[in-house]
Amino acid sequence: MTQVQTEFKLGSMRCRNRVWVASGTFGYGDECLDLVDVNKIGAIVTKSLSMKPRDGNPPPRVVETTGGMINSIGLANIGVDRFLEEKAPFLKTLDTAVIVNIAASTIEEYRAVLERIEAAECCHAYEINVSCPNVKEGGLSFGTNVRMTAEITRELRPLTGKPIIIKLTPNVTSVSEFARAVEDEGADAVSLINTLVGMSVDVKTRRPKISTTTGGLSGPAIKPVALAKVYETVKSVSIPVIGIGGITSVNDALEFLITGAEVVEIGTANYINPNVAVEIAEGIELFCREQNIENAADIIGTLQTDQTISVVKSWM
Amino acid sequence: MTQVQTEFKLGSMRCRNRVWVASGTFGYGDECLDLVDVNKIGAIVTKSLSMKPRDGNPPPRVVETTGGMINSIGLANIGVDRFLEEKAPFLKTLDTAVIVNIAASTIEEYRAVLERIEAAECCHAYEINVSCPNVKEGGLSFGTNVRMTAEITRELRPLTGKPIIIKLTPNVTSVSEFARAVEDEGADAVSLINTLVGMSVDVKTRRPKISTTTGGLSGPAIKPVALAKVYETVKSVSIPVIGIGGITSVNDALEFLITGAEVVEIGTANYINPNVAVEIAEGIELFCREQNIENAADIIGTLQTDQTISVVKSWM
Amino acid sequence: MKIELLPVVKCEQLTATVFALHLRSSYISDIIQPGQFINIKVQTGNYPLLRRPFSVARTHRDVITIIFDIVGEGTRILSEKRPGDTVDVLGPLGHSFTLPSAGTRPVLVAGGLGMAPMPLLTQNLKANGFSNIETFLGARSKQFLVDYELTNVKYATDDGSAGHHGTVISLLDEWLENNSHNELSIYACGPNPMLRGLQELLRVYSLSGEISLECVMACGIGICQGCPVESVNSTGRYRLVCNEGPVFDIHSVMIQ
Amino acid sequence: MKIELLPVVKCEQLTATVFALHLRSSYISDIIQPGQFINIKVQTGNYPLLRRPFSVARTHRDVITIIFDIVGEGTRILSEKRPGDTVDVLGPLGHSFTLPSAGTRPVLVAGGLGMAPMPLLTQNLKANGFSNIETFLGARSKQFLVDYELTNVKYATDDGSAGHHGTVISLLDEWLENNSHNELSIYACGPNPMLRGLQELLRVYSLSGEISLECVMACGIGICQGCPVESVNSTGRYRLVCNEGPVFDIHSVMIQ
Ligand SMILES: Cc1cc2nc3c(=O)[nH]c(=O)nc-3n(C[C@H](O)[C@H](O)[C@H](O)COP(=O)(O)OP(=O)(O)OC[C@H]3O[C@@H](n4cnc5c(N)ncnc54)[C@H](O)[C@@H]3O)c2cc1C
Ligand SMILES: Cc1cc2nc3c(=O)[nH]c(=O)nc-3n(C[C@H](O)[C@H](O)[C@H](O)COP(=O)(O)OP(=O)(O)OC[C@H]3O[C@@H](n4cnc5c(N)ncnc54)[C@H](O)[C@@H]3O)c2cc1C
Ligand SMILES: Cc1cc2nc3c(=O)[nH]c(=O)nc-3n(C[C@H](O)[C@H](O)[C@H](O)COP(=O)(O)O)c2cc1C
Ligand SMILES: Cc1cc2nc3c(=O)[nH]c(=O)nc-3n(C[C@H](O)[C@H](O)[C@H](O)COP(=O)(O)O)c2cc1C
Ligand code: FES
Ligand code: FES
Repeated sequence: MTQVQTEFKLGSMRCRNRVWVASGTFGYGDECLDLVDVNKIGAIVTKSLSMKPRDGNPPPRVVETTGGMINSIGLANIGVDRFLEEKAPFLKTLDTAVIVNIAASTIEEYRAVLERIEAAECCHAYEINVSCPNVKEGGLSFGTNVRMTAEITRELRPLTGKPIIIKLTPNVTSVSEFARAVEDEGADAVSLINTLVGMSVDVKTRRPKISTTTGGLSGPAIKPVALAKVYETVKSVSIPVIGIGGITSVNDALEFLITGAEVVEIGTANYINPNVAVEIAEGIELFCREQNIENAADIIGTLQTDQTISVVKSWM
Repeated sequence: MTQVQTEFKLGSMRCRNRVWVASGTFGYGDECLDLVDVNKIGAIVTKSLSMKPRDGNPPPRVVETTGGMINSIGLANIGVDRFLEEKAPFLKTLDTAVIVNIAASTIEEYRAVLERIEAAECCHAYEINVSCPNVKEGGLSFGTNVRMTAEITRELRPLTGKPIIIKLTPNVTSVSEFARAVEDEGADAVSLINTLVGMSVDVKTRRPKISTTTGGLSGPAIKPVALAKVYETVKSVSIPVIGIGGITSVNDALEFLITGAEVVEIGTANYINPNVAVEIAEGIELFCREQNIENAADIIGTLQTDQTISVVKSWM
Repeated sequence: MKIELLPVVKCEQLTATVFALHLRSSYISDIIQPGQFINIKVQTGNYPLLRRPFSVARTHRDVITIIFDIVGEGTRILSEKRPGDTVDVLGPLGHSFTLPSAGTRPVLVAGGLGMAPMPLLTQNLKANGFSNIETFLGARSKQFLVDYELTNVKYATDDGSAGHHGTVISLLDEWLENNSHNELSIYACGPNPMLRGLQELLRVYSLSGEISLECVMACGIGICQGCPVESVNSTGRYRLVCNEGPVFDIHSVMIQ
Repeated sequence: MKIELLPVVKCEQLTATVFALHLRSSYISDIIQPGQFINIKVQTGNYPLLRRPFSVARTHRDVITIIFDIVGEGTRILSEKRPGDTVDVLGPLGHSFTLPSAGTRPVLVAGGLGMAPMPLLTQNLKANGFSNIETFLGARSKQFLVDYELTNVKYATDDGSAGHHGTVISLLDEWLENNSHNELSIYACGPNPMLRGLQELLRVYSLSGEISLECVMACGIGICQGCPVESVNSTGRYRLVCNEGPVFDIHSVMIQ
């Protein structure tokens, strides 16, 4: 069989393959060069950047749970200035797509960060992390308010011709409502899921295991939830859906593609093996070759559900 | 030290201890008599009962995931008539509290089931499963609609003097909003969480691993989510909160009690060891004895959070 | 039924991926009936989470044996058990095969690891005076045939590498054509496609029989409702494989 | 740093719960420096999920050794490794202790399993001509003292069951009172309360020193930001234990 087609295009961005590394789980792309040929990754999504550097939360910031981990990093990042100075020049030398993930506590800050990065021409797309506390509304997350999520998209859309991906939070009743809202405002894609709100307690000390009491749950434990949210979303929008959550193997990634995700992002699994995205990308290629699939795109959305089972017959 | 006090009272119901078995994970209480002295369980919550018997969903109905399982039982149950005939007489002989869990697809059905059970005087309290598809609103779950959830509570409240516990679904943006709404309508307690929506795909066949595509995720994987939802809820209501989700050990149960749950329910863990609730109850007693705690109630809500960490400084 | 921590007597490798695990339990060995199963928590902790069901393949004094294939993490972990380890077992569970009435001829039909309950059934039949057992054993290929303490076996392989070239059902078909159908007691276990084939074959010959079904289980004891099989002519639409089965009259269920 | 599957040479039990695991890696044994660590995936699959960090305790030719205590599932699984098994290792990671300048006297202070990096440090100091090493080793009680390839050791136990009755810090305090403080190079590792005690003691004596910190880590390589320690006088508020440490100047960090 001839070469398997693995390329993915989103507007002006071309990615070698459909396996990306998720924000906050691969630093700024220059930390693991000993372990990974980063040019084999479909796209590198940076740690969330805010305008000013952020120290992040007090320790402890991470704790392992069954099949997962909770984190409370507090968006620790080096800020736009240092990013442009210290990281962007290296990222520009790469032969892979770079997606800057943006976090902010006001809409103005989202705008300002995007404008600075856009002016520096150092990336191929933006991923907007809306799971950030909105300081103007008492710290409630932008991402759990559909109006605010739409507004961020509306404000950012005119500022760039590059693709804008809105990264949705799963901590809402209906994630597809959010996906539709940002699609209407011109988002090029949605990525999901960000972490689930989770908590763990140290019974000996009677204190939470992370300093902020609750944090974000990630890892294989949440994969079923992520897959269900992706399934809900692909049925509701026509822009590409990027699947994230608990992916550690080729099989996991294929589950998301079959369900309808155009791309997957690998998060927590990078902590165990920073080369895992490359290995998964190669595994998907092998799967295609074995199954005589010419283009990885042909896997996407091929889930066969039983139509005779009515919707009202819910699973409860 | 003298005997540890483990009793828990909710209105007219007295429970020997604070460890119950969760609905759908202990049948009707008469299946495991070889394995468990059921009189040592704090309370037995029955499988959800509907008016008519329900066959449930086509197979496959269960699949294991990392640290959890997805189920799509489809509320298979024997219906009120057979319950009263075949199960209630046995349950009445027990020296432990019995809580009938009710599921329905219309508000009228909720009423009708409760009235039938109430007339038969065969239980000490009701737990209302609101995670059921509402046939009148196109199959959307009652439990994701705060107005409907409140209405169910309002309708049922006058029908019994026994405690009514509303069992909340975690698949909403703000579970505490639901807890407050049912508290306002006179619910005696809330229990949470029911299962998270989850999904799993068989890559070989490209079919969902359970017949209804999505199902309910339970087990240790969801414990962090359950704990966070309980934490959110105990801060918002003054009625007792009953913690459920992924509890498999004494340590897990203590995490919930410390966080503020008055009682815990054990679900999936019963499938591995039907005696686990009894073992956890005994473990909590031992913990109290070792720590010189006279009444298990003194553990509840003793979580020490760091007040210097501001709320706006979120965990993202 | 009981939950016991059973000492591992031996873990024996039978083929590349098939193992026989011998466990000590006088409780189970005393009361187990052919077709019944045990539910094993392969290691402590939450991974894998659920128990794994296995037919008891034979007993010898106070030792019970299961025969299993490595298909995932649970069976891989089981295959690494050594004398000195213990295994957490819930059992015995489920309904057994019904012993034939005197004078009938037992016919055992197994595909792949569906052979697992057959040695115990054979043991039992012999103990009850049945010496005329016919066993039909099929597999994809020679190296997948697991002939463990079976009697009077006829083999079938999909690729013809041993015995009859074809499925075990076609082998049985041939045999039925050339033998009297009077007073046969047919017992079968194997993958669902094989059992469906058998169901059809027996319908053609107007024969009855018992099959042991497999399906994914969460509890194994009737409390989760997770293991339904669609039934023919019963009050409800489904029956539970774990506690109404795993052995069913072959014509009473719709094999998926 | 590299990810390698390392063959297990031996798993040696040192005390009731402490083990020495010997692994073969010429790559790591060639370049490892005292105080650096490796990050181990204790078994395949998703449980436990994250790697577990361990100081390298010594090297011998191409064999590296870690010394660990069973505190949870990960270390329990590690303790069951046998020759023939392999272990998935990422390393070496982190910054090492700084070797003292010639003429100074190395003082090693360890509490409990904080002794783990000390044998390699001792090896290294000796190889660099330091023969006058002083080692202070403390534990709760005699049976928790793990004296593995250490030199010139003075013991302290909280319950007085061996050596000095009291903490290792009070033992060091006594020693400092009776000895010259000139040209000491202090290296310490142990639980945070001990390190806080040491920090205060050294402040009193106006001495400097290096400590190796432990904290929960998700990645071990600087990509998760999960392992901050509050720092004194640095640009940002925090430094990362995994790749800016685990060895820090004792007066540069706020020990939690
Ligand atoms: C009553 C009964 C008796 C059984 N007896 C035997 C036996 O004697 N010997 C034997 O080798 N196997 C037997 N099985 C099947 C055995 O239980 C599974 O192979 C085992 O649970 C797989 O565990 P795992 O963790 O290795 O694989 P997993 O990782 O759980 O699964 C691997 C693959 O096996 C499938 N599978 C998982 N559980 C089951 C199941 N319960 N039934 C069928 N397929 C399953 C999965 O869908 C998946 O494709 C029996 C099953 C039942 C229900
Ligand atoms: C740089 C570094 C070097 C280390 N070197 C050694 C060593 O040489 N020998 C040794 O025995 N241990 C060492 N540790 C600690 C070791 O990593 C933990 O004991 C181990 O990860 C526990 O794994 P577990 O699965 O057995 O326990 P878990 O079930 O994960 O946890 C059990 C208990 O240990 C605590 N714990 C878990 N991880 C850590 C951690 N990284 N640091 C501190 N406490 C933790 C948990 O909070 C919990 O209370 C080191 C840690 C670090 C960061
Ligand atoms: C430690 C940690 C830090 C993270 N930081 C960010 C971040 O800065 N911005 C963001 O959008 N998502 C962040 N995430 C979320 C991940 O990108 C991803 O959405 C989530 O972890 C689910 O995927 P996983 O289960 O594969 O990890 C972080 C996750 C972890 C575990
Ligand atoms: C197979 C299965 C069936 C269940 N059936 C019911 C049910 O009938 N009614 C109900 O309110 N909850 C039902 N539940 C939810 C449990 O009672 C519990 O809320 C949930 O599983 C989370 O707890 P766990 O993680 O301890 O299992 C069921 C759960 C499982 C796994
Ligand atoms: S496996 Fe639970 S009812 Fe059969
Ligand atoms: S452990 Fe991940 S940054 Fe240090």
